Amino acid sequence: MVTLFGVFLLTLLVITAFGIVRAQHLFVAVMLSGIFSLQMAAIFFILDAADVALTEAAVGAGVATVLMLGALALTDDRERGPKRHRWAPIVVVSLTTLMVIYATFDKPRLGDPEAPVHQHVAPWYLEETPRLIDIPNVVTAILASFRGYDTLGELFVIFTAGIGVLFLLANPSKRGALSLLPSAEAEGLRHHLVPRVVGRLLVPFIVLFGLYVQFHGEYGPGGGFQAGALISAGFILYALIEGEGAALRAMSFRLLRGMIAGGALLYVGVGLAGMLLGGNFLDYSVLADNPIAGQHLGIMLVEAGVGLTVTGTLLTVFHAFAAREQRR
Amino acid sequence: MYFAATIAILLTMSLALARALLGPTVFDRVLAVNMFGTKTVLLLSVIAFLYGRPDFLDLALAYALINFIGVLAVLKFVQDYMLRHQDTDL
Amino acid sequence: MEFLGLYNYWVFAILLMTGLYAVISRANLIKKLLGMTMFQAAVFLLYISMDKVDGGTAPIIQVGAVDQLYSNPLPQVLILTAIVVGIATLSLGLAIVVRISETYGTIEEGEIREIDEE
Amino acid sequence: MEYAIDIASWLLLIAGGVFVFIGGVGALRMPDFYTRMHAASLTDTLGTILILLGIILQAGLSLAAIKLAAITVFLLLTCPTAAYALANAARLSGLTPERRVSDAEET
Repeated sequence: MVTLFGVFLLTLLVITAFGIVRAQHLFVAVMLSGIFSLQMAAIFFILDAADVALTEAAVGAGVATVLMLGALALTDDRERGPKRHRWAPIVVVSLTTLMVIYATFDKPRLGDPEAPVHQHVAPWYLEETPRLIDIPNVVTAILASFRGYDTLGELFVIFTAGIGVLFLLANPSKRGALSLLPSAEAEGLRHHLVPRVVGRLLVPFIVLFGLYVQFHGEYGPGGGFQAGALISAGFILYALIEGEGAALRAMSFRLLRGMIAGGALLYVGVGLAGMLLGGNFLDYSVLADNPIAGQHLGIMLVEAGVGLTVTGTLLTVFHAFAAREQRR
Repeated sequence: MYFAATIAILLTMSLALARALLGPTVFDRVLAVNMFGTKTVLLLSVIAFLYGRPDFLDLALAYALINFIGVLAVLKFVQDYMLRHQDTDL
Repeated sequence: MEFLGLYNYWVFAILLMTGLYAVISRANLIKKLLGMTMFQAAVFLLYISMDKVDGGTAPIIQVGAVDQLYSNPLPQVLILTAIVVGIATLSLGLAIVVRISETYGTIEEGEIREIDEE
Repeated sequence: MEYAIDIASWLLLIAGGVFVFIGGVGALRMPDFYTRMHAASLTDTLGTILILLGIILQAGLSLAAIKLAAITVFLLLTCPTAAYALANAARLSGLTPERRVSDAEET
């Protein structure tokens, strides 16, 4: 029965995708991609991926729409190119779709326990996590400990993207340093009473929930990536209702920059500390007296580093778009 | 009995999607997104119990907390848009 | 029910190619970025579809559960980080589009090429 | 006692499902934007409360029940706010409610 629910949602997903491609008005396309993200989160949840669904929820609902709208405000909200559909791409794309579908007939069906993907390394992770790391959430264990290198690489991609956006959009100040120039006229929605009262009430809860997700990530769905997106959603809400100036006073650009670099440094630092104490890079078992306590400490610090960098990057990007808007 | 509620929610989701695709104004689409958001919160809570893993309610809680940020962003977008182009409709 | 076992992968194929269609045939740069996001989402769907095990539950080990099957945690780890990386790269792409729009006054591919050729 | 709670929660879930569905139909069938918003937000709130209450009864006294109660409270705060913001945005952009009925009365 739940499989049928999944099939239904997947069908809706395809319809939404066609809608996004067809929409001439980019604002409409952005709204439809909001629906797309909600459907993706529900499908992830049905497919047993609670952590992934939480990430999609935090990113898709809180950050993605706001960023896309910020970009639309700076460019053009309508597609002005030729409206006709060209035949060559349609033919190529349809043929490729049929080929990919033909290729799927060799794949094991959904949920097959005999599928090759479940045979090799995954059972090892599931069996050894309680013994080696002893935290309930296997996803967090793999993310932060077993595949720590991989996550470090991902973190540096986010770090680089944040720096890149700053170089492209932030305004050079007098001394040549980049800044985000909060201007006095940035009102936000300050004269709308209802969103302001409710928003001010909710911001602390969102940040608190973000911190819960950050530090509860070893026991339930959560971790640095989700928490970073949630906390930045909270501050974006604050910036929307009180104006960017107020948000930058609460969390200054300097602090955000420090968070972006500090999170990545914390991650690398934990790895180096492991090396100094006689283990390998990102080997946490040497961090404390017994290996399991060391793993717990290492995972907590690494997740904190991830959370700092993600929060810093997403908020910096948001402020960069918003500050650009006011300069026009 | 969770199934009945799930089916009702899924049907409502498809109705909301129809509204999002039909329009006609852009605000109808924003309304549909918002409806879809609350329906997703319900769907996630119901399915968490259907699966017997109530500890996954965190997800629904996350959506309940931050789903309306998108609508506030739309309000701000429209407000700025009307300031800039006073003559044209969105 | 048996024939629905591959439905996820068919949807993956359709989404992938719909995203590709938006990238290669639409002239608007933001539309291209949306197509890219959709392409990305299709890949996420492929990975997450592979993690499901019949009768399994999310890979968070429950206290006291014996002989409980768990879904495969590895694809989830890969996709979890990829989603956040996706939004970071999307914002970088949007920043480039904003700068293009400020320099050329348009975000349509054809018009940008015309201005370049002048 | 068990049965009573089960039956109560089933009734709540079914009633909630019906209300949610009515809200969806209203959002699809009403003639203009403001009436659609009215249909969607009003029945949405009631349907949401009923469904979540139904699940709370099933959850009993546990952490899950507290989380569900929190979800209910947050939805009750955010849904009307979103509706306010949306109506405000629509009004700002110059969208006026259709007045077909009163026009017909005048002529």
